Amino acid sequence: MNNYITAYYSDEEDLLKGLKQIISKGLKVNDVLTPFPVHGLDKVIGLRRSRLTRVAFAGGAIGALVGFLFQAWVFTNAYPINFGGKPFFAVPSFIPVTFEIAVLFAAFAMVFGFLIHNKLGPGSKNIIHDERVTDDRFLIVLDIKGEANDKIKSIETILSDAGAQGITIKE
Amino acid sequence: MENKYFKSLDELTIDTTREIETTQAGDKGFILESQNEVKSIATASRRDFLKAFGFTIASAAIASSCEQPVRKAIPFLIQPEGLIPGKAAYYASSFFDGIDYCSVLVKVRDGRPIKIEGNTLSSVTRGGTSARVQASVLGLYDNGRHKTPLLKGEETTWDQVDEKIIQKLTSIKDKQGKVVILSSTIISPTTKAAIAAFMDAYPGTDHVQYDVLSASGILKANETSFGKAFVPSYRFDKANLIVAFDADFMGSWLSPIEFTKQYMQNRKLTNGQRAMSRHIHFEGAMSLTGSNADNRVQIKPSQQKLVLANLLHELRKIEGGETSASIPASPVDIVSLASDLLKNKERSLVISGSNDTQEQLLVNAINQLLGNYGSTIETDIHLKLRQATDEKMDALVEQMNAGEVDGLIIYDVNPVYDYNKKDRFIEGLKKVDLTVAMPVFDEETSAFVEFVCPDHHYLEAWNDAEIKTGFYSLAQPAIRPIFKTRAAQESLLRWTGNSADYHQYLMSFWETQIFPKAVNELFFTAFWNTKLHDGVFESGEKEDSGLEFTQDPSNEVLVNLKETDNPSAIEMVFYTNVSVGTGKHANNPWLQELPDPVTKACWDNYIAISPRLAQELNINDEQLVSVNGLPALPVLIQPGQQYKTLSVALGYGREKGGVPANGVGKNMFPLLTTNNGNKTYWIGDVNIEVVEGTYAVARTQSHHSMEGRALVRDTSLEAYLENPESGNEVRKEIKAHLKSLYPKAEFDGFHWGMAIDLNSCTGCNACVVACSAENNVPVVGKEQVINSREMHWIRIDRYYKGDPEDPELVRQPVMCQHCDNAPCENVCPVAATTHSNEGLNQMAYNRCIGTRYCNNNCPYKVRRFNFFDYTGSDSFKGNRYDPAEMTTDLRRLVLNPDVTVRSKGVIEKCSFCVQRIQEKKLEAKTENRMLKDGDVVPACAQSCPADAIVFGNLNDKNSKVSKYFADERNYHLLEEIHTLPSVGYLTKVKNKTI
Amino acid sequence: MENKTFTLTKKTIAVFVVMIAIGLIALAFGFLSDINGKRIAANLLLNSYYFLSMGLIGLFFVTVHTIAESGWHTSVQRIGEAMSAFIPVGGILLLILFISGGLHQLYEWTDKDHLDELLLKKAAYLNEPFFYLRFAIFFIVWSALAYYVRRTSIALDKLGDVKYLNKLRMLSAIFIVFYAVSSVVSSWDWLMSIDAHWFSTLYGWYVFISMLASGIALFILILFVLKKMGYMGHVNHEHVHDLGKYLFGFSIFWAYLWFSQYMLIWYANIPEETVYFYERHKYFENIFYVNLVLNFAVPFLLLMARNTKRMFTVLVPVAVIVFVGHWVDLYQLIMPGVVGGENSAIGFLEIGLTIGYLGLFMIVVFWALSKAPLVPKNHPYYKESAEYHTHY
Amino acid sequence: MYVSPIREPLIRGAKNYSQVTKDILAPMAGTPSKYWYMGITLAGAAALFGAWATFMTVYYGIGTWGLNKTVGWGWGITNFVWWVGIGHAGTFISAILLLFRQKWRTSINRSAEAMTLIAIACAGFFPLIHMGRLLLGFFIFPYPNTRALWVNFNSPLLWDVFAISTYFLVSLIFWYVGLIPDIGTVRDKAKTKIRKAIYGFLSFGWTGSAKHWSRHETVSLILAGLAAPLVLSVHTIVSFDFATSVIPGWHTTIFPPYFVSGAVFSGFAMVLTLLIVARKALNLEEYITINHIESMNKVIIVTGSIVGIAYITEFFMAWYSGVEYEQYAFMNRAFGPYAWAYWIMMTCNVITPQLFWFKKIRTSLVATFIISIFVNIGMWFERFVIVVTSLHRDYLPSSWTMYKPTIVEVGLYVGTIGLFFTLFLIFIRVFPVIAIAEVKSVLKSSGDNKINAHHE
Repeated sequence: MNNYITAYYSDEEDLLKGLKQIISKGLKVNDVLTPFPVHGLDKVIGLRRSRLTRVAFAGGAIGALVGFLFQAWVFTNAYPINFGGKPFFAVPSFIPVTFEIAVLFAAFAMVFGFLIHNKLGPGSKNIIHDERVTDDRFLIVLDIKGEANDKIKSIETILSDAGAQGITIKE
Repeated sequence: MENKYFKSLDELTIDTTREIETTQAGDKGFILESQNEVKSIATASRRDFLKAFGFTIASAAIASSCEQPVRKAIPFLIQPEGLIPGKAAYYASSFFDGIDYCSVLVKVRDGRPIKIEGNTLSSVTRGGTSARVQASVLGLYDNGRHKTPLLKGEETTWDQVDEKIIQKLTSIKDKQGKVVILSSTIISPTTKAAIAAFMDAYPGTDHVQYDVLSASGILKANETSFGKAFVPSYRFDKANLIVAFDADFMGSWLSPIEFTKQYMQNRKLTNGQRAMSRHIHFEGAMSLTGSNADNRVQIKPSQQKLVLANLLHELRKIEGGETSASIPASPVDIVSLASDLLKNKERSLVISGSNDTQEQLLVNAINQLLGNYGSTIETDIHLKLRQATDEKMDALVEQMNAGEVDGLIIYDVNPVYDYNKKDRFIEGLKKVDLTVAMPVFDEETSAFVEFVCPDHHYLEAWNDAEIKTGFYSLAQPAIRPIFKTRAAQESLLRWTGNSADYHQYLMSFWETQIFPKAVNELFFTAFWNTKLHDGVFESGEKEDSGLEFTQDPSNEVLVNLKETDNPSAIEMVFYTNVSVGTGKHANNPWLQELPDPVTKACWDNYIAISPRLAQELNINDEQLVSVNGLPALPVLIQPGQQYKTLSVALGYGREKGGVPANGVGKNMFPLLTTNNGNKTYWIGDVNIEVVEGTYAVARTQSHHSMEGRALVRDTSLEAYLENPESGNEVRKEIKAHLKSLYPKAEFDGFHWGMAIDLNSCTGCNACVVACSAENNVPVVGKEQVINSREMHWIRIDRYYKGDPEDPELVRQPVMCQHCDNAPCENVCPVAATTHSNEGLNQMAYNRCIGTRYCNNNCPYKVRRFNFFDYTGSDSFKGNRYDPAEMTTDLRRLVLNPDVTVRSKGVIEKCSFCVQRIQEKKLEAKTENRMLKDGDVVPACAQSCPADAIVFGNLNDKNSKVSKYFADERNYHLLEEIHTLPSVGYLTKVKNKTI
Repeated sequence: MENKTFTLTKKTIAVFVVMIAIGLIALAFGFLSDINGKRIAANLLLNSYYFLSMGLIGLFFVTVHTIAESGWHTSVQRIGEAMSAFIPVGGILLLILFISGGLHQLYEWTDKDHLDELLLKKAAYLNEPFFYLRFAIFFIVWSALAYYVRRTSIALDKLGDVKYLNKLRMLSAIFIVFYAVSSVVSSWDWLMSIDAHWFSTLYGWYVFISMLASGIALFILILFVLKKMGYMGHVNHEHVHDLGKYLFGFSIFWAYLWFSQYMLIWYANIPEETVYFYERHKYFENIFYVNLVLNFAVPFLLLMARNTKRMFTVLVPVAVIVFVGHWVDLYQLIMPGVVGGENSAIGFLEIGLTIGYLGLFMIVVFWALSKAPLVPKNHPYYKESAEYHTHY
Repeated sequence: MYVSPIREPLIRGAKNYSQVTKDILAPMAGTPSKYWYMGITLAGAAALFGAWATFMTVYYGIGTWGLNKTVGWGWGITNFVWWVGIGHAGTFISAILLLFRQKWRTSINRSAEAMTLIAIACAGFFPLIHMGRLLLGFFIFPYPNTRALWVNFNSPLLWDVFAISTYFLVSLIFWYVGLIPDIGTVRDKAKTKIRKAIYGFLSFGWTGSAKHWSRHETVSLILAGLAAPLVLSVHTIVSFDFATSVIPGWHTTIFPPYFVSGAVFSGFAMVLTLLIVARKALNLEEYITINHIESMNKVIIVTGSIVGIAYITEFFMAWYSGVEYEQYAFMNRAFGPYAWAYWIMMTCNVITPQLFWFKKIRTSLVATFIISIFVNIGMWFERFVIVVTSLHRDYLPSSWTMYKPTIVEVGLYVGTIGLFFTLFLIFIRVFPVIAIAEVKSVLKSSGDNKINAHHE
């Protein structure tokens, strides 16, 4: 069964121009693989702004609360000890650890969110469509699962009209 | 849910929901709950663990078991009678080492003497001790002790030596030969009786006493003046003006502990006392006593006689009496001194440490003129601590060399080491047929005698003493003899055929000789038991002869007086320091590591030189020099040293003392000379030769100026009387600015505090050793002291003020200040050091991981770090660092089981003797009473002969420490940085003429 | 396409004149009522220092971006230049305050006859001649550099020669170096020496960051006003975003320095330092916390999200709050030392006088803005700024 | 994006994307050079010396060091702070320069971050080894235990534990997240199966998808936003170790920003030292150009000047405070027994970086290299001066002592330097030293051929 059709460009500006053309023809571009983040690509293929920032904020807020409340609990409740005459509820002393834990939680929440969301991770088996994507090729991937052959043909034409090279159909 | 954590293993099985009072004795958890903590028990939670930490400080067993397995545990199958495990017993005893006498209490834990405390029942030493007294308990466990009798150096049995000695004695007796018992001054009446018994049994026997620190000069002068050779009893407490000539009466002269007590009694400004004595000191080297004087005048030792003569001359001139022919002028001005002395007739005291008979005659004449006999000098009470005249010893050695002595029994002296003509002594010894030594420790003399009959250590022995006329004290064993030793007296008796043990002999002597002197005592047993308990008996008897000052040959002395031979000659003074003394204690690691009160050096002797002379001779600190061709010693530049006077300590350079005594310093005894029959402790016209190389002297303090900081505050009496805050004015300013961002700390029960009267502290170091003994403070050895890693929890800071050629010297004992806003507590990441609800700054050694952050942040630098495994408690094997051999099984017996032994990598510091606080709280609680002021006495305060340290509850406004804190003289060290120390210092007041 | 030159209308002038009038009335009220003379002096110092600092921050903004070879700032650099025009005015106001007796009202160390031991030790530094000498140096150099920077910037725009850009860089470097020292020393002189016994090594930087955050807030507000008036059409969301990030970042940085100084003094609790916060805790507790809320909590929470930094609807209120906040910060730096707890209050004098100063400041700034094109379109980096957009 | 034509290009030589990949991957290919082997032998030997010193310290105790009752911290903490400082450049470059949109960071951030991680590892070694009871070091973590003991949250050392470990972890993920696309490149260029498998595993299945890129950029930006205050916080907390105390010379409020500035200063110096060698050795001169060096030198001037102002402020304030202890502490620094260290510090940190005001010097590789070494030395001495000269003479003159390091302490220091270079040498063999994707993303706008780039 044919699942994908791929084609590549070797310059990001050609890619952007081509993509605009392809999308205007009503084709749905499944994915674009590039060696580096191409400026303006998000807009062209209509990607939403990532919401990972919210994950980071949540992580940070939880971290800050956990950090501060834990210290406050230890010093006022579990282990109220006189250190050099300082008050048990020694807020200035709690700030550094609170801050560090907040940052740690935020960073980890976000990075794990990123990896999980993208299905990236050690041993992840994502399909590598073209080994030169990580070098100098800008590959577009279209989903043709279950499409009729003539439809595929027309897609190929649109692609080649849009200046794409190396049009390949893959399983 | 309320968590309650067990504090000791027993509590697991005992009641854990106890609410308020538990009077069940023996429950260890119970120790934790002080009276003021009772109310917190109901809400106890994890805080209890901290208390448990406080307890672990007091519990060696629990603490050490965390780190390593208990290696041996032998239970009491049959519990000894009267022994309560974990509870200390105290036995009264007496210490005398040829320098200090002291009435002591021996603290015994589980059968081991572990600490010496002063006996307050003695009216001689009145609870005071000295460094050597404190350290003497370690002597009991000395690695260098004789363990069995020796015959020609081979171990043998008592039966064998007894048989052989009796054989020899009998043969000497048969040929009417001469036996000599050579001993130190014997102050024990019973011992004297035993010697007498021996002399009876062997009629040709002579008894020669030999003092390493001799008072021959005084004895002979008094023989002339009073017709009897004695040392009188001095009363520093009665003197308003004390003039001392090179007499280190708070360090080594005659009876230092007694004198310190007396001296300080008259110099305290607490309790409303508004007057204090004045003390003028003439000397060449800077001594402990001289450094405490109100005025210190530098003279060479050779000038001393001249100054005394001029003083006498001047006194007579003012008095309008006969004045002898003109005498050479005094090198220092004594005119005003003379008139001051006359203003204090009968209330003054002139003394000289010189061993020159003529000089002592001058002193006698002065005191007679001032009417001091009968008031500040008691002639009807004799001080018996020095009885030897040097001539007798010298004569004995000549006799030995002439082959006139057939038997020599050496008791408690080590002449092969400390006699100035030791070669001659050794030669003589070879000509003696029977040579017996009865030492406690393996020492130089032991190697030259045929028989070594080891004596008990004084803590194992029965004995008695008559310190002064009518002042008796007893010594009793605090432990069974550790080795196969036998009391020397018993040996003497045994050789006469008397097989009584010395205990019986002593009791019967007391029954017949001493008991009759007691008034109002009916039964001897009761008398004996009370006196043994008290340790002392004061009969009130007086001497009946030699009371009158009859002869005054001082005019002859004046007439024959010559100008000092060579004013440019360099002279050298020999002194004994407060640590190793005459060298008898050289194998005591605590004493070896004890910094000298003046130089702050330890582990060596060295030649002190004045800064000016050092500059002239182009000698730097620690340069090696040789004096009169003797082995080279390093030089130490000493401010306040007389320009042309060198000084060096005796008592070093032991060869057969064991570790650590051997090879520490050089023996200076051979340099002593004899003049007019008396040993002279100085020599004139010495020859200094610079030797290649330098030698590092271990010093615990290397910076000697306060840099203008108000650390030790002092003033003069005059200014003090005008304004009690004088010298301490800055405090008002500081207090006005003490603003804190923290809530004010409340300590609802106890708030422990300590006050130190700088006016009283002499710097004698007794507290330092007492602290080491009480708290198992490790000895680190010379090299680590050079690396500034000594471990003492209390140190005595010493600063010079003013002109380096003639500085004033001030001292300040510094221990953990137990700050209520302690910078150290804040920074410990693992909460190993915290503040207790009684204001103590506590250390949980178990919790410490050794970041040393607390140490850095301590402004007082009182925290000490275990840089190595000093105690053998590390979990690694084979890395122990113990150059002084303090961790041998024998020496470890001295460890206080109430205090954890710290492992490598742990910080430690003064705990205000928390184990003593807890003990006393427990005691009060079992007795169902409140703690009284003065119940808790930390080791340092207990040991102090000057009563400089006061400890108590600051929350109790009537406690002594609170009163000290309210004194205008009180201040806190570095108060301006708001550490809120619990230690206060009272300004030092000098009665000096400005 | 753009309204590239700013014209100062009579209406605008009228608004500012009214503000100035309010200020003068407040001052007159201060003198006529029984308000403590120290309080008046303190208010004059507060506002003179505050607005002088705003001028300096304007200059700092321009110069620091110039030497950092930044491009985006060129769109808004005229605002910074215009703010710097207030430097001479502010300096003169400060000088008048000092020489008209304010110096003795403000600084106890000027009372030469009643110096305690500690102040005597400091007299080598804290004495009037030296104080005025330092004042003169700062004032002259700042004013001169403000003048030359602006002149060079306009010349660069007019002629577009890279040579002027290099000259501008040189001047900027000189100003940055001089300001690095003078901002710190002037804050010691004019503010820290009020509490003459007290000291803190961080003080100078703390005051600088406070003024920087506030200066950015004022910058945003001026930009907003100009936009409302129909100018600055070339400034897009990206520029605003950058300014918003500055406001956010510097507010956090201010909090960081505030915390560093407070925590260290609180922690060590050494009386020679704690006395400062002791007074502020005791008499100014509300101000103490309000200060933190206005200057840290508000900008931190409201500007954390990306969008709020780009929208004037949030950014402007936050900028107003921060601007007021740092006025409060300055208030708690000055008042406890000069006026003391009992006599301090925020009343008509404080509010009116500040309005007056603001009016004066704005009139100077708008006058300066009207003297040169708003868009430096010949600046070599201007095109970078004009096409400024990111995909972040 | 438009870039003004008067700006200098960041990448030299007319490169295309493929060329960039090839150039940057070149150092990882083939067998290592003779010099690489020599380097790693030398570095390994130094690390072994450190291992010996570590054994001595742990087995015999801290007594093998030169510390004493007064100076509780010496070389150990000096080295700790020095290494932490060096560990600030990487994250500073990646995070703060990213936030400020400084494009020149792209060529150097990868290796600077790697250097950061290695330096933090070296730094973290010192607080551990300098514990008296290392084996019980775990006490420092607030873990629940049967005794219900907790730690002291007041202690700056505890804050350090949190700060350093957070910093290490966040830097690590920041670095790795940035590395993932480049590992993808390595994977796809790998020739052998094993290599492909290993890098395939490490690449986390990176495909270069636009969605991934979009999120990757967001993550990078937010991580940068988090890492920026984190960088400040780490050295701030390190400075708290000293500044919270009551010791004159330690307790001063300026420490937090001044330490951070000093850290960036020393970190950039170390980056310069390394990169000036690396760019030559690895043939990356076209990527790490004189421009990069010059930009870094400018950062050196700024941070060096801030440090200089802080020095002078401290000195002035010590006088101005009128506090005798403060005054003495600073006089002692400048004229006391350790004055030589102070003047080395002043010379290296305050005077030498000012030479960078001259364009000729800041664009000279030789001069930069020498000055960067000077700064490394100077910053080491700064910490030595702060740690040792403040401690050795504090409040009570009775306790004043001198401190002299021992061979064991030297061993520990040399050991960490050995470890640092060993790990760095391994790093350049296993990972691309320049962020390939990031360089590609600025190639068009800032490459040599940018003038040809058409842009409307």
